[in-house]
Amino acid sequence: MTFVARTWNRLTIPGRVLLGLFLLGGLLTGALIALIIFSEPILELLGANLPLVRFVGAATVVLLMTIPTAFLIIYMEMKIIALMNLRLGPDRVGPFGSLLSVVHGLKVLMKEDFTPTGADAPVFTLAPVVTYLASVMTLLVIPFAPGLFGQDMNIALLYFFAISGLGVVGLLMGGWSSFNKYSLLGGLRSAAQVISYEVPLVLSVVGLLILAGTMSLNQLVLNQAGWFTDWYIWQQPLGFLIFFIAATAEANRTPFDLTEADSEIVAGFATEYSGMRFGFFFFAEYVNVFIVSALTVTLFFGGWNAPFPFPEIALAFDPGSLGIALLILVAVVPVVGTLILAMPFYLLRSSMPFWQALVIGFVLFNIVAVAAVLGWAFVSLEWVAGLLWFMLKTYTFVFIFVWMRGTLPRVRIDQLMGFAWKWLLPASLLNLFVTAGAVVLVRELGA
Amino acid sequence: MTATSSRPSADDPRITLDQELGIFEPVPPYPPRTEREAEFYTLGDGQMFINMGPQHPSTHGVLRLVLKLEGEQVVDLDPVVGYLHRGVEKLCENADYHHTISQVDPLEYISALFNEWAPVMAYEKLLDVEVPRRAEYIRVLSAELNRIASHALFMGWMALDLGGLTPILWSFIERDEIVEMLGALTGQRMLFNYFRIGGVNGDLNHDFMSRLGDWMTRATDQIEANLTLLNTNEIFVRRMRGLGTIDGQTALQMCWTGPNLRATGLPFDIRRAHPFSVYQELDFDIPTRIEGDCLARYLLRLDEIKQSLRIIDQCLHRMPDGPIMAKLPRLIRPRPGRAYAAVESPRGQYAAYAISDGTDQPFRLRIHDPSFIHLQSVGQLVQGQLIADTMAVMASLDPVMGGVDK
Amino acid sequence: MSFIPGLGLAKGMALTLRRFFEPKATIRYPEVRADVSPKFRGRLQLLYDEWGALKCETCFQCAQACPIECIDMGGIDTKGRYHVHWGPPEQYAERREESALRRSGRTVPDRAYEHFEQLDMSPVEAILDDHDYDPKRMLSILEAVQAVYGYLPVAALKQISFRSGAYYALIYGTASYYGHLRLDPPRDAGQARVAASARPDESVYLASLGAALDGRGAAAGAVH
Amino acid sequence: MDRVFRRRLEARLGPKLTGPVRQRHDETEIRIGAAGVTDVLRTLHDDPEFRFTFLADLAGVDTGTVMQVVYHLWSDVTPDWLRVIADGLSRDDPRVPSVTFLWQGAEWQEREAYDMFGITFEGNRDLRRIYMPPEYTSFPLRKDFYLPDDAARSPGAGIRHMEQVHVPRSAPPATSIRRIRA
Repeated sequence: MTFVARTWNRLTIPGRVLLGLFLLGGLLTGALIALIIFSEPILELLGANLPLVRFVGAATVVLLMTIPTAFLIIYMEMKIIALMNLRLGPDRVGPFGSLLSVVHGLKVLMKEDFTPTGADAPVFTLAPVVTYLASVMTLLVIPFAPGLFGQDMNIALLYFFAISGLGVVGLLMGGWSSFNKYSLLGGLRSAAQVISYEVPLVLSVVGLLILAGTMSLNQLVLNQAGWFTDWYIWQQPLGFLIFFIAATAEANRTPFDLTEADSEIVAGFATEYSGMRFGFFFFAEYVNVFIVSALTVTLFFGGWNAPFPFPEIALAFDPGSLGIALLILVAVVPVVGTLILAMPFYLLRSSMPFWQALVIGFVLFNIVAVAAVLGWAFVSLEWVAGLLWFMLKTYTFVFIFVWMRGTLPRVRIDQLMGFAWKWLLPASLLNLFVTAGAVVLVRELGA
Repeated sequence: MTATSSRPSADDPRITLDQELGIFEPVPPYPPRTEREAEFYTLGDGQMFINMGPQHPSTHGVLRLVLKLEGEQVVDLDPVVGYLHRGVEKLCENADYHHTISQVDPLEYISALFNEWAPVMAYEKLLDVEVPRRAEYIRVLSAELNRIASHALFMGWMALDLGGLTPILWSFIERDEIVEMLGALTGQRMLFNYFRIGGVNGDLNHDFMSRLGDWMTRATDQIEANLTLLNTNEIFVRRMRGLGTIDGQTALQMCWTGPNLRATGLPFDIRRAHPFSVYQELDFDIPTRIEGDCLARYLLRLDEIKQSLRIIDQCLHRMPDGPIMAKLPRLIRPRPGRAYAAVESPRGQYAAYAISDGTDQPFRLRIHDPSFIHLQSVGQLVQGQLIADTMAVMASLDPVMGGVDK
Repeated sequence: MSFIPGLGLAKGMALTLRRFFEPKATIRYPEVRADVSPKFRGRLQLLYDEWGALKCETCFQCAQACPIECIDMGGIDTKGRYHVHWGPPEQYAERREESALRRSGRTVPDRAYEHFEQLDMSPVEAILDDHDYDPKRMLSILEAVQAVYGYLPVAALKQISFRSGAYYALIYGTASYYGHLRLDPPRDAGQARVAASARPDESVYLASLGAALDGRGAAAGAVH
Repeated sequence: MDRVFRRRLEARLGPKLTGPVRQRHDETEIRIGAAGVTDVLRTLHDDPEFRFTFLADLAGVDTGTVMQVVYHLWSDVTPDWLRVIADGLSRDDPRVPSVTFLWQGAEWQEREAYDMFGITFEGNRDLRRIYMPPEYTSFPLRKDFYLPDDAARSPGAGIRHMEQVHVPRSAPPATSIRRIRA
């Protein structure tokens, strides 16, 4: 071992880099060879358990997806609220401060993970995990794009509500085990709030389910294909309103963020948490925002459907038919494109040296090329277009959530409960009955 | 006086470090000394104490509130103050008359000009000095600007304690403009040290006047625009209306003054009730409201901002020419006597009571702070309300702990 | 509140959305400096005149006037003889070492002077006791001390500062201001009731200086 | 200076006053003994001729020889501030009746005066220290408190010049107090 260490120490920096690259290349090559040799049995094994593979793959992807999603939403929240407050917000780390949330994440990782005296340590440790997993698992049933979903269950909506309801268990665990009265109050508040709002939340969707006749989210999205007038929002405006309000409360967002009302009960259930355990709570909150927005879009705004039937552009041109000319094109087009794009700058601005014009041309060419590839993907790959529409709609709702947080003060706990039971519940029941009556009426008249 | 118990207090650093870490209960470690303390620190069935502060996101400084709760409902409340006590009155007894002005400056640090004004007026009475009229007008002008800054900040705090993030930053922008302006006039942004015995420290300058003129043209619109965020907001209004209600007679009994008293319908304002400076020559109204709840206290301060703008406008139009300092020796030794002077600060009657013994240091300087008086009635106002309302009521009284703790 | 429920909320949302697009109030500090008015007093810097000389004359007036005693100054008097200090007394036990005391204007046992002036302090004590240790009566104290010693020895001034609590710089200023007070012994030493002891030879002086500079006396033995 | 008001005061409260009514600038000053506090303040508060409904300030004063409690009152019948001085409280055990029965808001001001001067207000339901910690044993605003008393046990003892006692060690304590002719 000392020999290896000594040899390593004697290397220069470029030598170390080269050696590392060399070793890495060797490893990868070996792995590739092994894969090719054993590809048949591996593929067979995977093919035999396809649903399981699909589930594990989807769970991994979804789990990995939550982190950048949370970062993005945290950044959006910091930046949008800052702009509404007439300040700039994050603007130092990365372009327009966009990496600040990443830095926050690293900071949270590096902080001391502290367990207070008197806390119930196992429960205290488990609570963030429960909350985080509950929100991550709900992502499995959300259809992001045609064919791009974890699992197409026929009871997807039921699964969604069941699992997202588990999140409150984590909050309650955290509040109870922290051995802090503020945490306890926060945990109890969240329990009361989530249980109250679960009722109108579910009831508001029942009307929609009667209309659609299915609980599969994928099927619901397919039902809304066509023009934007086919979206369920036009048939269920009251249902949407109730759903949106109740979902805000479910996600613990302003004006219903009583569980972590910092001016009253410090940070609620998260008062005693620090380090990555707090990070899990924090991430779960923002993943929840994404999930709630995604579900709203899926149920009422046509999911990944475009707002109008997109004209089919048949690509008559098949790049594969060019043969060897394709290779030549790949070699020639970047150079020619860069030159062509650089020309106007060089010719029209006499003060500009040629290399600067070349740089500008290269950058422009890259932009054009990326846009072209994306446009091609958008047109020819169905799931890219679907994903883009879905994300566009979802982040619109995320923006609305952040906007509300920037504007509204917090309601009081008794007003919150009163609102749920006295207004939302009757309204959702009314919505349900009216919808049911209308469906029966239409069916009778149609028959 | 001897300590009533051999058990030391939890505040003693020697003890907390040596003893094993335990759970901090707000119950004091000695037998109760008064009836009230005994009554408060006895828990009923299903009640618990919760310690709000001294480190808490929204206590407006280092204030500790011991809440006795029944669920989320506040049964009783015991404010514990003194964490910021600096003994300013004692320091003033050991300082030159001129030095005391900067000693009292950081008391109510949100509206520091009023802190200077009351002692300075008291000293002027002791010395029988007549302040030049231009100095008086400059004092009124700058003090009213400071009042607007203070009220603007109050608006933001109020919203922040109710969970609104945005208004505090908007009002800080508003306050920052005024404070920059006063910085151009006085030389400092927060603790001005501007009023001197017999006048003010510097005359109006171009920098100040141009900033003021620029701001005056858009102040009203800007403040009004900021207010639409909250004034018609259903959540805000529903939370504030009928909360922490007090009637005029009780408020008078609790020695309330300022906007808090005026929100109960009594038009008591030192500027009119016992006119000082040149307020008698100025034309302005005393806005009142009759409800006496948090919303009334909030809205009343907004009305006051408009009146302050009127006063500033008149000051600018009537500003006389002349000296800004009375002729006084550098070392002042007032003849023995007593003087009481009160000004209407943004929080109420801010008063100073000075006794001179003929030396160059005040024999006694008593500072009367309105926040101190208002804070003691929080307990009455929030009884039976929820925890969330404790903060709302606290915020609506607008206490500044620097002034409370002296 | 309006009659239409939610109108207030909508108004607020519209306002924040409008502010979203308005120009921002942030000053990006290191790149952009705030516009500070010429009267602003908060600059913590010493000013230089147009020839590059420091404008501060070390007159101690700012330190003397500072009500919260936050200005700490030190300097040599105009004849280059005595080091004068004016500044905030230190407040914490760990900073009560000699250097901290010296910086704060407190007197410290200064071994460099021990061999020069073996003064009998009992007259000073008696005079201070007569004057109630009152710094306000400093002039008469100093006059009385001069009447006893014939001049004002530095050790006596330090003793007065230590006993009465007045700053050494204040006492020194008083002593050097009045013409009839003198800091050097008069020509005929016979006037003094207590004369300064004979001047020791060079090595003793160096040893004591080394001891004083070392602070703990460890190097003193090495010199001997 | 409101001469009419002065005559009214003398006529109404004459026997209870322990000194002449003094007037300077916009202030009228009367002096009473500790025993008369309840009666005089109630008269001033309730009597339709006075109507002093507003207690502007309550302060303790240590003159070096005696303790005083000073009330400042406001009424709409006179343009003056009325200063009521409860005079002649002994420095060893100053006692004065509380005025919380008239103004409940005086409670904390009395607590403050108790904390700073050790004046006992009889009838105040919550007379404990308000600024200083509960185990503190002295009264900081008294004239015989030189800022060394309890602070002398702190690490910074004897360092700040204001903590120095400018007094001969042999002097009796009574001569060392800064005093005013009250």
